[in-house]
Amino acid sequence: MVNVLYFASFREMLGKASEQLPASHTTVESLIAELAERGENWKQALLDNQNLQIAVNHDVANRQTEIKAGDEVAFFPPVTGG
Amino acid sequence: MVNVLYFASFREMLGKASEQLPASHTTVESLIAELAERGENWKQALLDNQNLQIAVNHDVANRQTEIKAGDEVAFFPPVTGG
Amino acid sequence: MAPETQQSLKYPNIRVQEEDFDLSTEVAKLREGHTDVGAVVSFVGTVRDINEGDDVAVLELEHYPGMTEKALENIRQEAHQRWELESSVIIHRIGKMYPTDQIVLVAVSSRHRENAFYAAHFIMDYLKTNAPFWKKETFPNGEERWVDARLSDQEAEKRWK
Amino acid sequence: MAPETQQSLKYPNIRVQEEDFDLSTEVAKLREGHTDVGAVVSFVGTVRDINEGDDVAVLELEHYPGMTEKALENIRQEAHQRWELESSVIIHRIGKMYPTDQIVLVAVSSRHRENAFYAAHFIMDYLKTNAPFWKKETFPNGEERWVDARLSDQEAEKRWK
Repeated sequence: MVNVLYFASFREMLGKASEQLPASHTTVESLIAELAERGENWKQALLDNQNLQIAVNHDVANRQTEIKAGDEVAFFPPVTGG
Repeated sequence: MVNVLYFASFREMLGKASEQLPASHTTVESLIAELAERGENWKQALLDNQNLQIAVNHDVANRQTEIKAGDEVAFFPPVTGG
Repeated sequence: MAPETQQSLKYPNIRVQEEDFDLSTEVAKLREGHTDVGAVVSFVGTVRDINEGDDVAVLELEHYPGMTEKALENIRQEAHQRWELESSVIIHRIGKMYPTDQIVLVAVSSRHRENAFYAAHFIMDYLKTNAPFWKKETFPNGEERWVDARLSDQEAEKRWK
Repeated sequence: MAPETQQSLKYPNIRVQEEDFDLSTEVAKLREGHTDVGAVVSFVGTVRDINEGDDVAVLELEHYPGMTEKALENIRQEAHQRWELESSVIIHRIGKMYPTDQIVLVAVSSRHRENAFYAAHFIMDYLKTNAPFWKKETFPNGEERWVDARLSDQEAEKRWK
């Protein structure tokens, strides 16, 4: 399984903070492709979003980053702390 | 009269912190010329010292700065606060 | 062991907490055991009562536990590699805050002031674009708005490349 | 009215004093009445236990009363002209100090961090070369030495021209 997290406006827009998904994807890109099929809000937030931020196992990642079973993948908007 | 002040290493080298002198000099330069005649330590500290710092009435000044009766003239080494 | 305790053992110079902090206390801790320090630069970020022209009543800070601490520690280590520093600390608050409240502290000690100024500025610029925190503003009428990332923050970070 | 009282009325954001100061207290005062502040940068200069390779036991600060306050206020005003700032304060101690003691505080508040960082750094660089303070070190064997001005401080000031 892969643990998928959504933060801030993504959490609100997608209606969930986290979920467990089967580890059937080799890259972040393929995970996004599957999630985008859930509906317009998913497509907008993840697939069409030029500002999408991605982390894999707490490190900054991108669409090409590989993922495997046990990984934690997080999707979020640009950060605004400090 | 002109009030003349000496600070830090100058005060120690010249043996005084301040003195009142007749206002008989038109510029800092002429005041220094007179003081330098007092002896080698005065000459070294004021006349031959490329790093001499001068203030007239609490403002940074130089050898060409004009002075008049009632002015306060200060001589000191480069500052080292902070 | 509670997760927050594990994090604080792993990253003793990083704290992510709901509680407020006291500047003097933190700077004193930072300097403890560093007698050769000549300069301490601290930055405190505070909640402004106006943002983008609108009155702000409440600011809520969300973060990504685990990644936050790791990201902040990476930023801190990078600063220590770039400048000769004695010690540094980063404290970032989460949860609800109100105008004039303290949000973040970055404090750096070094022998000479230039390193401390640059390092503290660098850490703040990097934190702004690389640490997973998100701000949500609530206005006096109850409306909520996620704060947009600033282009100027991205520009500020690029300066250090 | 005592001279020091006159000076503090004339320059309320400048303090030259023997007493130590508390960073949190001073930053709180600095921020009082400025609710639009987002950033506070503070610099604390401290007595190092080693200077130029020698152990220092005591540091004594002498200054030029009257000119000091005027010079510091000029530096502060210059910073306010160069950057958009909310408020600023400069506190410089005089008299005898010991390793790890606080010597000087420069604190600046502004809406955005960049202005606060630059202004605090500028004030310190200018103070180092333009405010009439002199340091005398006493070593553990009782020997005394006036601290030499640093060429690096003159270079640091030139950066801002």
